[in-house]
Amino acid sequence: MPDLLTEIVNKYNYWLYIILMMIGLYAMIAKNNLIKKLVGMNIFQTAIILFFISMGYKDNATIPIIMGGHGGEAAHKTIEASQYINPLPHVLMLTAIVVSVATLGVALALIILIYQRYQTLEEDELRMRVKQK
Amino acid sequence: MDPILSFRPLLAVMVSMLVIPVLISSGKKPNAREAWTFAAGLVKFGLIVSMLPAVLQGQEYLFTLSTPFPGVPIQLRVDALGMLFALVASFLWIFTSLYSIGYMRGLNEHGQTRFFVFFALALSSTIGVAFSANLFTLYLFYELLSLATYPLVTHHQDKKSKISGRRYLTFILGTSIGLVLPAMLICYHYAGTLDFTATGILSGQVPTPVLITLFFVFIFGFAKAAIMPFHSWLPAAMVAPTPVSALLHAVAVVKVGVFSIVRIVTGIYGVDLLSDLHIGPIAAGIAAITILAGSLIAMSQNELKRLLAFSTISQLSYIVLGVVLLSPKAMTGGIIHIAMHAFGKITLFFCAGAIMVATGKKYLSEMKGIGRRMPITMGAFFIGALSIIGVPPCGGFISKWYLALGTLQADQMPLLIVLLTSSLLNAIYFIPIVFKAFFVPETDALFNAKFQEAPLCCVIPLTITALISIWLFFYPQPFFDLARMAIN
Amino acid sequence: MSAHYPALIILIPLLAAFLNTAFVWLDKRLCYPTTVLGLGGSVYFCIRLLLKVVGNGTMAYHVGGWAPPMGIELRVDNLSALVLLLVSVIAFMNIIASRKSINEELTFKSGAFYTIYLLFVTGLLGVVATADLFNLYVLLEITSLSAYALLAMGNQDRAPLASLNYIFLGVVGASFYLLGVGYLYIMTGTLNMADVNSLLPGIAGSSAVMVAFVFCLVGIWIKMGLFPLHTWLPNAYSYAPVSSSRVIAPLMTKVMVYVMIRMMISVFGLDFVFEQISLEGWVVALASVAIISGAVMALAQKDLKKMLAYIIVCEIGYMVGGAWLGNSQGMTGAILHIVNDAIMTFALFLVLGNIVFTRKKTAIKDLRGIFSSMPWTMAGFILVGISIIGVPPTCGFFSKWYLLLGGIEAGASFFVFALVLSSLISAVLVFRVVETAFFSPEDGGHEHEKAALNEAPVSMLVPLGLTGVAIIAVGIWSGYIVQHIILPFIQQGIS
Amino acid sequence: MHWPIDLIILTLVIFCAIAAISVKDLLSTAILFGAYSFMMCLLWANMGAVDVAFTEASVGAGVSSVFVIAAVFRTTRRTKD
Amino acid sequence: MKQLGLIIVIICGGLLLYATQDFPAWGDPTAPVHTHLSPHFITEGLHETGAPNLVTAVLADYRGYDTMFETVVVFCAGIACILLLRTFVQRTRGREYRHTPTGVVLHIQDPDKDLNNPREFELIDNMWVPHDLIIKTVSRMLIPFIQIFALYVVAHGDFSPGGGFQGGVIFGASLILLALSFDLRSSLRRISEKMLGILSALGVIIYSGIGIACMLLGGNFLDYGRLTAILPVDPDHIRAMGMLGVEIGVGFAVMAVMVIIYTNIASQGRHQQGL
Repeated sequence: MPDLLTEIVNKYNYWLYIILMMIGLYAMIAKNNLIKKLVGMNIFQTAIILFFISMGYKDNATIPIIMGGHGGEAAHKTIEASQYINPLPHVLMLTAIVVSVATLGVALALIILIYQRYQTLEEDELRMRVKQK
Repeated sequence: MDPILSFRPLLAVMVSMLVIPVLISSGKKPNAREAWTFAAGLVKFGLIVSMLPAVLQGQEYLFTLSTPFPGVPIQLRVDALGMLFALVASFLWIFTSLYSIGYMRGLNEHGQTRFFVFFALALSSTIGVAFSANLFTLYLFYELLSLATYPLVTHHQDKKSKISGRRYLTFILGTSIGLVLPAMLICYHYAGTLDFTATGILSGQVPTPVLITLFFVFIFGFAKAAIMPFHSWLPAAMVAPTPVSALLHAVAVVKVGVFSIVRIVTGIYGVDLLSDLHIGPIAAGIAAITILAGSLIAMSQNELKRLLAFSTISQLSYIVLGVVLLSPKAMTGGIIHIAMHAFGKITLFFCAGAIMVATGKKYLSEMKGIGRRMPITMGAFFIGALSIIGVPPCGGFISKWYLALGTLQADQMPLLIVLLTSSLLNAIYFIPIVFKAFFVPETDALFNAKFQEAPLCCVIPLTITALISIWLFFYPQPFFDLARMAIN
Repeated sequence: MSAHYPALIILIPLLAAFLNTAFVWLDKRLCYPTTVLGLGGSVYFCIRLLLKVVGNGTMAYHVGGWAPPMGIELRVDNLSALVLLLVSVIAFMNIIASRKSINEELTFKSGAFYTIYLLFVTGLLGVVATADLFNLYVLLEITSLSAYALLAMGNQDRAPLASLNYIFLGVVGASFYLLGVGYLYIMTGTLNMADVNSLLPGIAGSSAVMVAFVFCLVGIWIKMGLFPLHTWLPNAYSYAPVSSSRVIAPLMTKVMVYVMIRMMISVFGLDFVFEQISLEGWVVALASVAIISGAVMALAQKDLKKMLAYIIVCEIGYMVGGAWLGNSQGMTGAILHIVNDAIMTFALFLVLGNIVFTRKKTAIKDLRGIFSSMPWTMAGFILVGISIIGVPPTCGFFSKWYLLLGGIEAGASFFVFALVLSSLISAVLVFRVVETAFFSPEDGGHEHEKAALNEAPVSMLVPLGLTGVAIIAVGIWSGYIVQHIILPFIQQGIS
Repeated sequence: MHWPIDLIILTLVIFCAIAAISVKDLLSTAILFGAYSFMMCLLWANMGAVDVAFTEASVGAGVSSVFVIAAVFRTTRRTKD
Repeated sequence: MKQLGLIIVIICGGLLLYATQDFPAWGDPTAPVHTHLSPHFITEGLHETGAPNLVTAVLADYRGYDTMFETVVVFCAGIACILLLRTFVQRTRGREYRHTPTGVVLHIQDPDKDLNNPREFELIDNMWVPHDLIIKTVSRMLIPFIQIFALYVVAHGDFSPGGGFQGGVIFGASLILLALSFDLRSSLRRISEKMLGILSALGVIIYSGIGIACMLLGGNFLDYGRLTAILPVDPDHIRAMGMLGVEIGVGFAVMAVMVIIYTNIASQGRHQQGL
């Protein structure tokens, strides 16, 4: 029982990001409205970003900006790796956020084109009108 | 002795392929085009003959293009068997091109340039098959031939030719991709090579059941040999213009099928292995069935070309029969039959075409008394028929004689009877044609006695081939030597 | 100088793209020359690179001067050099072939089109060259993003919708891949392929690594369009403008196959793939199903474009199956088929482009009598057709040979059966088109007078001719490719 | 960071996500999506990823919400699910 | 569809949950994530790159190649939006203009005729919405500060949170705010589409140009250390300088692209009227 508790304490945010991701995936698959799908897509991507960020977190460490590094006096004293959070996942996720917003832009452009053509954003209606053409 | 490395085999194959651009460019000027065709034919024949003496002394020419797979080069080798086949095919090409000039112009067919181009392509791949040094190269040219003959078969571009073209491809491509390719792969998987060697490459490495199945897969897979039940493309292919039927569907294509089977027997399996497997008789039985069935169906035909087609089917199985009997005499007979049957049958097709050009008739019932009008053609037809039946003084007699001896040598009495019966059947369906052509009473002759032959371009070739098939009865020596060398 | 090749092949088209954008607003006439120059430069360096790599082994390039695993590394071995050359050459020939049609279809946007096109090629080259898992993701996204845009340019009724579906599925694929990378990173703590490969044995048997592998694989399969995940592919490719589908269809799927092979060999390692998680039986079965269903669906199509799209689905099955057979024959076949199939698909779409350019109609029944009006194009079509059927000496036969051999060796009889069956079906496909095109416009009767010759412009025929030559040449001399490029790579992978 | 805050924000995030994809009006979807992004950004700031939080605040909660709203204005607010 | 979605979701979720069992505990300092690469970044980052903000150090230096392509992704999205949406409509004849100071509305027949002083007039068409004075004034006051802040974020990126990307987005957001509070035309009058396009290209060109400069100076691509040959800076800060340069490039590109995407989406590519 206690080990289950520790398991929960250790892993709960991994589980929550999985739930979040699944919400997004479900929205992408099951929702009928294109913008809803798009929002689901973003939720999906942000969930993955959350996963990376939370794997980069380190107990009793601070944000990855060297204290006093500005003036350069930090250059003399040695820096403990355990003081600072791992910066690498943050870097990766900056890129991931950018990618997601870029994709969002293109997708919205396409959605506008589709609406200009078919006057609807509902997938089933779209399918119907495509058949009519 | 080690083979002679030389470009000559490649040239012999490529000549007619190289002439294609010239043919296309001179499409507007028929005379120039056909002159080129002739030139190509003569050069090809010359090249092949130039290799004959060395081959008769037991030497071999060898040319390697590249090695796509380890142990399987794209390679040409000129040996006795290939030489025999190549001689026949390239020699007959000359006459066929002369003949097709007369035929195509006589009926002013459309797309003559296309016709000549693909004809040349087909010849190239035929010679390629003849000179292949291994199964892979053979397969390569075999497929090329199938594709090159498709436009010729469907030359008329109408519904009928569309349907028969479809059947043609279904049988030829279907079998070669569906049966031969996997079989070849399995061979390579076991043996690691595909070269034709006198002893065979499969002995001692492959489990017997696999060997046996493979053998029949090969026999049926080379559907160009038209062994029943994979024969029905051949009658369908008769919608093609007669020169095509004459050269390709009496000589080149069908003989390529038979030739491939011979290669499988002699080169891949090897005589000893096959005789250990004891499957020769079964294959011979299949061939025998095809022989009889082919002759019987031929008797019931009214259209001349279809009749010839079925007769071809049965004659091809003679060759298969002879080869799978594995007795030296029978194999000799079978291999010579490639040549003998070629000359006889091409004569018959030439005659059918000539009648077509001169009178536009293609049904036997319309040919009563045609002998009065076209004596030369029908005379040649008579000779060809005799050669097919196997009556002296015609080449056909010799090969059949050896086949008969071979059956005795392999003491297969029933097969001897089969051979004789089918010769009898041949006589039954050929002689009446000739008889009706000449000896019908004035009253029910459909033609007046006015002498009116087909154009010379048609008559000359068929006369020559007829004479040659007589000449072969007296001087079959070179073919004999080649056949013997091919066996041992 | 030569040490910089791996960076240069990517940077030259990239710079060309940027300049292109500036020229869109400064001077439109400069766009096309810039594009051609950029792609030509990358072709030149790809050739030099291939020769160098085949000559003296793998080349590594440390971007920013940081040694891996700190920095990002570009790594070009035999396989990547081969695929790089393939990508750049096809992209170059396509831009030559499609100038006229681009000027026709999108007149004032051509500059933007060229930019996106260059970015697409850059992304592909980068994906092939990089040795860093996350960098691969970023470049993959560039490729996909530009592909969405390029594909959405076409038929305004259907293309945007098809492209949007592609976006949804593509994002899921990329995110799955990213997720897999995340799982790898949390277990190993590094992103460099070689580093991961060296660290994995330490944590063998961990469920996280297996899930990571599965997610990477599924993500790549979605991008690739393997059978159950192919739903975006046919519409996206067939409603796109030919000038863009002609480069995306041959390259995108093949590069994804390359990525799969790279993951299997260089990241996870063959023994991990085939011993720890033995999925090969399932995957090969899936691939066989993909082959058969792709061929059958292609048979059901009435439009040439759709038919080609499903042929692609079928061919993907070949490569995935071959790579998963688990023997060197199959892997050779898969890699060789990447090259051959890229060439064949490109040639098919060139033919399609010519037909669209001259006839504007691609339904198969509209092709009647096209033989007499476009003889050269149709000659090219027949050549590609027999190559797809797999008739020697065209290149399609040789990769099929290795695949079949691998199948026999692995005893995957279903896969072998699927291959042979698909060859037969593709024979039907090809000759169905040929019959329609060859036989006379009005049924029955001779067509004695030839229809007016209405052939595509030379700038479209020359690439087709070159590709046709390539089909034969690559076929006959495939032995050299296998001996000198593919087998050494596989040896490295096994050892 | 303190795990209660973390837990609370996580639940809020999940709530916003579910709400965003289940409301019957696309404009509210867009707004809720912005809220979701903002919650996410708080979460990351809480985990010490300041740069990422900064980016998410400017991109996710800022620009991309504007994009979505613009798109909704140009198309329609109607949705069936 | 819904059932299918559920099934897929459950399968994926199950797989992922199953895999978490092998994960190291959350925040555990001994996890491989924290022991393999990051110690080097944390301990050596400052000395090697001279940037206290390790994220910027890794972003712009160790993984600068990634960041370049990240910028290219944004750039690609911008061009894609132009390619997909931009349409050139010829101006309809018979337009009404409102003279903003006086409120006089005047009607123009000739489609080609332009107003001599367009700044004081606004086009009244079906998309025209009367503007709110308060919003206008407030945002006019806000925008300069936002832009100053954006510049600070860009310039101060390697010492404090932020960097080229965030700064660019904020700057773009200020322009978008302008377009929202006034109308699209007035914002486009201040920074034209041509300007935006060239800026976006310029940004990425700056980035890759710096990289290629390093190449020409004999180093590898993006090896800022080589810039000492042309920049009069002491060697320990040279890499920081290089980072600043590329951050500026990123800022340009992102700013321009954000505005491009907004304008195209908001006006369906017509660039006549914003929201």
